[in-house]
Amino acid sequence: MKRKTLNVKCENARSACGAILLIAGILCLSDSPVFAQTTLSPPQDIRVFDTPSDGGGSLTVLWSPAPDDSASIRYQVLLSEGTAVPDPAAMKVVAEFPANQRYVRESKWPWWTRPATGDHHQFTLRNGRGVELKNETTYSVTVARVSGEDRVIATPVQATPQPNWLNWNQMNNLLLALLFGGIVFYAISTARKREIFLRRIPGLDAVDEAIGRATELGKPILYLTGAHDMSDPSTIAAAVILGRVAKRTAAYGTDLLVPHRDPITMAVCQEITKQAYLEAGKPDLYKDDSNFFITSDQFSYTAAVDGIMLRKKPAANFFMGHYFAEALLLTETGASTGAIQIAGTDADHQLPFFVTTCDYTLIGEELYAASAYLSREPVQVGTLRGQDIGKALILGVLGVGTILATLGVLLDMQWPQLFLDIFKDVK
Amino acid sequence: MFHVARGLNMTFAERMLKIDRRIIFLVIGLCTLLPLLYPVGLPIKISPEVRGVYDHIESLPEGSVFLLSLDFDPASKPELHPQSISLLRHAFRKNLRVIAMTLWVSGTGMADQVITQVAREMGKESGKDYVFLGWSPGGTAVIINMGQDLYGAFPADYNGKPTKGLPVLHGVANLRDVNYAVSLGAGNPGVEAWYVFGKDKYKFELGGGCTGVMAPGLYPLLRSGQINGLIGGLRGAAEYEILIGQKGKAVAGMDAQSATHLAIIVLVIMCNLFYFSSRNRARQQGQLGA
Amino acid sequence: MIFLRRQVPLLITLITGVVFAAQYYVPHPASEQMLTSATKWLQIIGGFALVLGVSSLFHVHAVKIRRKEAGWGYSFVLYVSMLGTIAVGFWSNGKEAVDGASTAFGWIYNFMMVPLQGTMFAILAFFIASAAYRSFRARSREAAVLLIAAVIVMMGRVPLGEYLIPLSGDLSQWILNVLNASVRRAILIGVSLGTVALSIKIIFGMERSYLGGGKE
Amino acid sequence: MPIETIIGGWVATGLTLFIFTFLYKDNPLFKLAENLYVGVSVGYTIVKTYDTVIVHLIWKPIVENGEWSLLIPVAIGMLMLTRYVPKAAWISRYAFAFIVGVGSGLAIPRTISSFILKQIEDTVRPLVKLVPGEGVTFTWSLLNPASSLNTIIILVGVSSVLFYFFFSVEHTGPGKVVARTGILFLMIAFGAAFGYTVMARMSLLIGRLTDLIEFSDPSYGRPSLWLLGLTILTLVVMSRRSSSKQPKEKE
Repeated sequence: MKRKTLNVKCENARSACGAILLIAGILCLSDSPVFAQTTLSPPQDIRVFDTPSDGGGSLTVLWSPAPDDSASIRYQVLLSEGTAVPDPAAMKVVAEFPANQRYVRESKWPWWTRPATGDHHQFTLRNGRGVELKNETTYSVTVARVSGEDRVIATPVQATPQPNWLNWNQMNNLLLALLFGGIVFYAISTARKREIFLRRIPGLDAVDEAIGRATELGKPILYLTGAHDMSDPSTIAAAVILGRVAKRTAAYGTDLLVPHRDPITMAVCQEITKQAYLEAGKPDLYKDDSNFFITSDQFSYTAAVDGIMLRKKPAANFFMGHYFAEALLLTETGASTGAIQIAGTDADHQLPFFVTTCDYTLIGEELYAASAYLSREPVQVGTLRGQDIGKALILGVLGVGTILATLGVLLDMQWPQLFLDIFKDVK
Repeated sequence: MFHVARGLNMTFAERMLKIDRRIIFLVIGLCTLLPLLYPVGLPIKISPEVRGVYDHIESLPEGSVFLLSLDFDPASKPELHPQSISLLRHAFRKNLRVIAMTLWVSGTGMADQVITQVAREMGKESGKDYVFLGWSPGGTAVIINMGQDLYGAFPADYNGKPTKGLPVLHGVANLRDVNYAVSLGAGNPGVEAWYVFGKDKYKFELGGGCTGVMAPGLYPLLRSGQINGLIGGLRGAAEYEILIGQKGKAVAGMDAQSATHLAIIVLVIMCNLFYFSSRNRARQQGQLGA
Repeated sequence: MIFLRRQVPLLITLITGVVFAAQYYVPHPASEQMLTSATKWLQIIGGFALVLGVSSLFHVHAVKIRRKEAGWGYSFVLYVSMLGTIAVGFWSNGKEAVDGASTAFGWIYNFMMVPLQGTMFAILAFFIASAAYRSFRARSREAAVLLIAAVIVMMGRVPLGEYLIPLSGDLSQWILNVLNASVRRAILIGVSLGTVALSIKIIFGMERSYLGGGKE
Repeated sequence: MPIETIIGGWVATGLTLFIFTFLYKDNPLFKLAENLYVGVSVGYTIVKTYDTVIVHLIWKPIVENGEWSLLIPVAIGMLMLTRYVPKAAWISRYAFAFIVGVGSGLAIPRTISSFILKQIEDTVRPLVKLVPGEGVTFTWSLLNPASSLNTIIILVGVSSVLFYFFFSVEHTGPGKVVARTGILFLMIAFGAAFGYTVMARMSLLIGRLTDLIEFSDPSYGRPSLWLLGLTILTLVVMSRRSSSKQPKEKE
């Protein structure tokens, strides 16, 4: 739809070009004094059209560069409402700039929407700031060349600004969104059909080790699920990993302490723990109060958990899920009691503290990966796989793109841009 | 993890490693307090990140529209309050039209205070030279809504005056008409949100200021030009105070920063010395035992 | 009933999600108008969401006081301070200051909320120092790298560090600008892929934990 | 100095000190201040939300400009509150479905453009530069982030860290080297963040101490000094009492 109107306009512009030449000739002939004084030629091949891919109220003017364009010569863009232009010289000057400026190559068009080669002059008129451009109203636009006192004006060209229904410049964005969406769906459906390989997360070995040590020492294990509620992926991951930890503590007969700051998360975790003890064949060891609610206030909760750490001296502390400023208060106290500490969080601001104060840390996405690895749920595993493919694609683009960009400089060629433009954010 | 030596066998290094943390608390408290009472005034170098913001404001012609979003709460006051004071002083000195606002509800009172205070000091008038829009809920939705229609997002300013028709907002319909925006962010919504939901579509130039916690995470945006400058933490604030030639609380705090940072570095080095000496001892004992 | 309870919400998510994702690619004023209205609505709904968050707190402490649970006195303090603030706030018309003069609401803000919140986080200054002393050990190559980078940045960010070792300033600039930026960029890309994947799953109904509770 | 400012100084000093007592140990003074903090900040949020949402975003536009369409978001907001009626709680899902739907829809294209495309665009750079007059050059400067050397370092960092977060590929052979490079880069970034955060946290402490120093001024009646003594005394008394009550528990 959009393309069509564009083409129509281009044709209009082209037929107009012939007229410009003709009129320019006539102008020169009729105005013999000007002709005698200067060789200043009017702007050639003027094309005016509705700026594509925008919300309206804008027109774009294009014209060919002249061989003698320089800073001493200036271009003026002239505008008037309506189709009839009795006197082009009386049109309103809406812009004026040196003739060696405003090229298509300076604008941000990607190659698939670029209306002319890079060496053409380009100016975009916009509604506002002294220019009024109404949608669905026809305007006459032309360009004048000025050198000192001399001014030659090309024949005005008509165009109508209008709002567009699609921003073609952002098609790469849409394409990538669809492509990535497709990849995720494909990966999830594959995961439903067959097992997808996930590498073993080293942190999970550390979990087993820590529980073993707690058993040896006869001390309890402390497990925290983070600050968010059950609707957050980090809390879900923490709950899944709790299932695994509970299974181990059940098998070894180690005490498990899970203080909570959200009642719903607590209820869910109770179910998970119970299930784990059942699966481990030790339902008699399960205690309902191993999951308990403290408070939802950040610092009261922290103070209470710190107290538990100091009094009960757990042999292992697990910090899974999302944490805020309380992270350091918790892990620092935990470290002071000599416990093995294992953390897993997607809170990137707190990661440095977990990494320094804990013996093992699942960094960012590793938390989700660990949970997918344990749960084997197709949607989780498939999403992880889909993201891996997405990352692989991006890695490929980075590699190929850098090589092409370097080649482009080395061999002074333009074609690598065809590839690079696809991965640019252009609007 | 190394609990080989216990009780009587504890060496000096091990005992030092297990020192009561309240002693460290005391050291840090003193390192902060003393330089505040007896400042030294060490010179502060200007970094290119901070200069980016300063230079851009310097380049703006008089009457340009400058939007300052104070997206922080009292918890980040020591870092971002001095930044906002310096930025406002600079903007007012350049006679820019200032639009101030906040996306953090608990920062509203502080934001109002700082802008009223600086405006009074610079002899600026509310409604004519500046406007404080206050707070509105919705976070990122507020940014998009301002980008579409500023008067829809904030029908009235903080004092309840209708925003439509205020002289300071003349010719400003939405974020597209803003020349420069700076978000002083302590978290989310903050600088990132202003890029993703603001500049990405509405094309104003954007600068950032943030707490030290946020700063390292904003460097990719700085590198890619998504923000044209970054004032990071108290150090950034101190640099800005020096750039505009009005030293304030940030510069005053830098001596204390120097002292505490050095104290922590010394602590880290000591920790590792003790750690290695006790580990070596443990190893030797292990070898003797075997 | 299942249709109303389960399918309709999923349908709403699907439609709004697709429409507002597509809106980005449509510059037409009609589409922009839709975005304007929707974001204004979100602002208003955001207000109600705050009420929701606050009221759960209300509830938890009310239960504590009623049952006289351990530490219910603190819950009582919380209630009194909250109701007091609300009363004073309405009395001051929700303004901290009128023409630069502080109101009673502004007094509570300045002399209670600001110091309380500020100090709450200032405690961390002590803990970060103690963590640096007690756990910042070069136990492995990775830990050693982290430690060195941290020390360099700490040196380079303060005037005294730059004064003692002039190189530290440039070095910390380089670490932040190049090494740190590249890692943050990779994390950003990874997290963004995750965000997009999650959003797509939500829109197409594969992720529905936001509807609350896995059980019907 | 106005009397309310002096009282304010005393209150602020007292609350600041109460919270700092947490450094000694968790105690009733800290708990009191903490609950006060939660109460005040919640109350503050309620007042602000009412003033902004009900008055300025709903009431005034409807009454003064007749924007009746705003009743739609009000209705959606009301739906959220059905959460408290167990039988009708499912209706609140409509509201959440709307918010989450719009949020997800808005996020997808914007995240791709700001955090994926923009970041790729800035990472993919030519490794050599064409300098007019000198021809193709490779720049070695470490201090210029845009130099060729740094371009390579950034490329290596981004790629290796991205690879580290691959979960469906085993990290063996050359992959192991890449993943290890990735983890080293990660550790450097964490170190930098730790270093920077030290500054952030110290700033907060500086801010609080600056206030305490200000309040130790005679014009306020030196609340900092008086209250510091009082707080310490209270702590001593309390720890005496608790230790005489529970002689066994000494932590």
